[in-house]
Amino acid sequence: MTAKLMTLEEATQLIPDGSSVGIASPSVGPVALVPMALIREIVRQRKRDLDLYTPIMGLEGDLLIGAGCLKAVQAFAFRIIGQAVPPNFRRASIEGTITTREESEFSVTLGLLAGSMGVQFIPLHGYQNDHLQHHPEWHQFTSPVDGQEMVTITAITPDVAIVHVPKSDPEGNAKLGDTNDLNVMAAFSAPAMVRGAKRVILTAEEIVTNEEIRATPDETSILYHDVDAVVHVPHGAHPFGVTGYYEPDLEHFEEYLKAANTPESFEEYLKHFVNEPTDASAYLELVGVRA
Amino acid sequence: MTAKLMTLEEATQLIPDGSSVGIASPSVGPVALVPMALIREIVRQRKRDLDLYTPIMGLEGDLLIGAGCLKAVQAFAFRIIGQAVPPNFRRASIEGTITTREESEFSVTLGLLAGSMGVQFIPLHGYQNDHLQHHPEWHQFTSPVDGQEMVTITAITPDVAIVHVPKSDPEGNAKLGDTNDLNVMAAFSAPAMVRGAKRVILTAEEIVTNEEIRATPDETSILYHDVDAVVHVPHGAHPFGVTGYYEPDLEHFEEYLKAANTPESFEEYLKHFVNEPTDASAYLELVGVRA
Amino acid sequence: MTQYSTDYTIDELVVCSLAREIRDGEFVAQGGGTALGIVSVLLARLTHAPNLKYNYLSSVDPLFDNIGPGHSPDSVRGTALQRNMTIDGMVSMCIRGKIDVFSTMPAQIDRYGNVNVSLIGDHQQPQTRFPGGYGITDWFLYANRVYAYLPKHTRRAFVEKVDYITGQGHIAGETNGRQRLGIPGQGPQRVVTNLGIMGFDEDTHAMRMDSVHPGVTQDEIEANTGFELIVGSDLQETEPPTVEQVDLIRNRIDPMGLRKHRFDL
Amino acid sequence: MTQYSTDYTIDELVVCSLAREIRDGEFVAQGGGTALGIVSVLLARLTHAPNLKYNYLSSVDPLFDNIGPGHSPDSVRGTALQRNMTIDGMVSMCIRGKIDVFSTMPAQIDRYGNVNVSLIGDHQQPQTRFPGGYGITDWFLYANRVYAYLPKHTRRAFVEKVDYITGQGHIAGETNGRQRLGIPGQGPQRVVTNLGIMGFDEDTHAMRMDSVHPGVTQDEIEANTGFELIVGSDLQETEPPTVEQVDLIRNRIDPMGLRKHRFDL
Repeated sequence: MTAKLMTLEEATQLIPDGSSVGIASPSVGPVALVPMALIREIVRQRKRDLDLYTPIMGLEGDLLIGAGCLKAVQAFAFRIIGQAVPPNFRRASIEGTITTREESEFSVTLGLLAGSMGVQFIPLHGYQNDHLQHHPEWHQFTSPVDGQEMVTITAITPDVAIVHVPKSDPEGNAKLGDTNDLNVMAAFSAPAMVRGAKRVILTAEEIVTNEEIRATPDETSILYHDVDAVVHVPHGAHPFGVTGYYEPDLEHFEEYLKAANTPESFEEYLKHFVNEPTDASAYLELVGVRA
Repeated sequence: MTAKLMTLEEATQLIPDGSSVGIASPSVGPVALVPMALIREIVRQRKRDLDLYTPIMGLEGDLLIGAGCLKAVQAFAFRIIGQAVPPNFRRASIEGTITTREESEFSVTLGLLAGSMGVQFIPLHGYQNDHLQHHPEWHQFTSPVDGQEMVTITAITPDVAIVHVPKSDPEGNAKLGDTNDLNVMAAFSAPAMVRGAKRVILTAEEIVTNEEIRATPDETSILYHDVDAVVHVPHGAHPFGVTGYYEPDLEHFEEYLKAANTPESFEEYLKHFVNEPTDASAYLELVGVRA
Repeated sequence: MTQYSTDYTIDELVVCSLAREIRDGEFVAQGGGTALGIVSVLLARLTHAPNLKYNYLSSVDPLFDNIGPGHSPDSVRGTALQRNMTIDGMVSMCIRGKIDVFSTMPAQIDRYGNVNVSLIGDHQQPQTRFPGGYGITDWFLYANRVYAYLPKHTRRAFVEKVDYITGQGHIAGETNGRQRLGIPGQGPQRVVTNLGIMGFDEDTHAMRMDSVHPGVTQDEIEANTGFELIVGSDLQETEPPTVEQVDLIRNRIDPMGLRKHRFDL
Repeated sequence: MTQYSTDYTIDELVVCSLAREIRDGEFVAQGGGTALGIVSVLLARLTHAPNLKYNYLSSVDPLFDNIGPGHSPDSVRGTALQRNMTIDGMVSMCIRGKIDVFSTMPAQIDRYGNVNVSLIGDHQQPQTRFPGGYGITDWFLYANRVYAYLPKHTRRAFVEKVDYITGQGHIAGETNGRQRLGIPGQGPQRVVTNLGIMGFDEDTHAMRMDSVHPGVTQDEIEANTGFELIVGSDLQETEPPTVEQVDLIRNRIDPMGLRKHRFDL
């Protein structure tokens, strides 16, 4: 084992309470490289006051909210696999127990692009909506080029970015698979957010050798110099599906939505699916997956 | 013929005297998608006062300088296929007959990225070298985020971008081939400059049907909505080579360098290779290529 | 001679009203969650705008003309010019002014066409939380013309001031306010509801009643709007769908009736 | 015991001096036109820095250890972690501070380590025009430590003020000048020539003579420098190449002698 190859328990310790955590590959539909096993471990370790950056917040963010891990969330949409408003998010919003920084597709994209290139911000004209008042990191200014009013879309650089990948070597050189098969957001945001983040944790379906990465150098989407931890977690995105590995577990999404409907039934869900399974493989056995 | 499909003569008329012209796919070595047939037509039509934007200026720009078409050139390097300083450029520099706006890899890249995204500029810290005084479009300002001194790397948006492509349909949906086979600059700058430019002219080895483009939609690098003119020019990059079509004509590069060494021999070259051939196929016959 | 349908439903009238706003050859973008908007684009392409260009999610100009389950976002990608334009490509296209037309279904809209798809109530502790704006914020700024449609024209939806500005409308009272702020798009053009079609006054940019659907009265629209509407000097009755349009909608484009979402309540 | 070579050439001494500056595990970037710099990186990897990471043009960490014609930029790409990192990826990597070491061969350098690879003479009408800076401007700002090497230590190369600042050195007289300007890299660290090795004073950042090559005198260096050099308090004789280093350079890394470019004149 190299210094980067570690267990879920160890990797999660790289996320201090109060960190900003970015999900580099968000879900749009049920097929997505969401690092769910790591998300469940964050809940198990009772992380608190996390600030979640995710372009689209789905089941993964809702689980963290319901488990009390988040103080704030930043996204341009809040939807579980393109359908329901996430129940714990809705409840926490109405109760005022979570801070929501809504933004837009442009601001997420330009913020990630700025983070990815290492520049401080990218300027945008005309952006004067109600998102603005929730984003103290965006500054209004006068363009030195033409004197027009602008807003700085400040680089998105989370303390820790997390992403699930099909294949990684022990150093964190990783393949995302055919990026045309990724969703429209993730194909851009996965490599971009990984570059912009201060620290990066990968969970991987398979750990491959460095030689295997070098054998197909056109497929390397994430490079070792941006990666701090690599965890081997087969079926690590469940209930999301991973192209070429497994289908999404749509029944589990339904079960989740039903459970999250009330705080009581969600507590049951958390206990049964997150806290009681002793590790990732116990979880997989529970949900009926043969790892 | 659709309105976009036209001859070299017609397409060149889209470039008024005094325009800024960007070469979207510059040469690093001798294999590059440089639209040489179009460049020669620009010379033939005696265009004047053009302002050339090209990340790396090679034979193509030197030809334009020697023929008196350029008033200015902007690039981060001036080299013919990675070797000699271009002779006409050197002579024009020393005589003071061309304005050179030298810049750097970062400023070209961020300027093209800004143009490609449609944003006004991307800010950069610490950029306080002698390039600055030659770039009135870059403005020093104080960051509204942290108060530090910055420079706006203003978007590169030439009046006309020109690029040679392996395949285009009549509307300008085009394939660049495997972008991993392009040079490090062109793989980024070809699609980026095409997006940023006000007008775009493609020359293509082959004109394919719209159905053929749709049959492999993952290979489409340039989209019709950015393209104004499409010209069918087999061997259109000669003496540069095009991957999958033809090898570079290295002897012609040597012949060029020798000819460009003095104004007199360069006049001979221009007469023989550019002005006398009646069209692109006459040129190919002259240089010994079977189209 | 045009033969108008006599058995159209209100969702079909809204589809046809939106389709008529699209001109041939224009570039239309549409998100994934708005079936009625998609039906209107496909209808325009099959009738008066055969050369319209269409971005459907990440697929550039897919050829499908049927939004049934066999034509999910994934399945149409194979017929596109580009299968997966990633979000930066879409953002680039829109910022650079390539998109002519965009339509969406907001929860609230105000007198100046500001729209809200974020929340109802207080920002920090809302009464209702919606899924959020996706690109609505951006398209309202950068697409050339935007359209809104609402299945229920009520005083709760048409409000004096939206609770949250997700998408910016016009600048109150300022003819060239958007230009002054450097906003490239012309902003909201028409608002189509179950009762009528609204536009905006050219000078003040306040919302104006342009046409009333067959069987609806001007009073009914005014009574269901939470602010004072200007009444257009040439107030008309909305043109009904034609027999051909209704046939295409029902039998070719949307046999499953996905367009009826929120109109069928 | 270390066995020093007795028949090394000056280019080999420069290669070894540059190689010694690279620490194991560091990330080194190198452009394509600087064969001597490449030889120094490959030498470091084969000796004291087996875990160094290397970006060679667009290839990330290619495994080659030979710069002969069989190891052209194209051919080494197949052994890389990523075959064609495009320029935006390289720019990103550098701006984000991932690059530890960069070296280059300037035409002029001044007291504060500003370098010129652009032109000699007047900006508008120079006497000599060079190929230009490529990424030198950028790496001098953003790479953590940069090194310069010059084949001919002359008063024409070592000047009071360079004719054109292509790459920024230190800020005159200001200990934390680069930090004040928001420049992330530490700037030029060493200048290796055919006569000696120069560093920069920690406080004033003025150039300082650190070591004199075997057979060269302090006077000779001073006579060939166009400004007053500080003389380091522990001025030393430069450590010569070892027998092992010379053998690797000549027989494994650079049998064609590409490193000699401009040193062999």
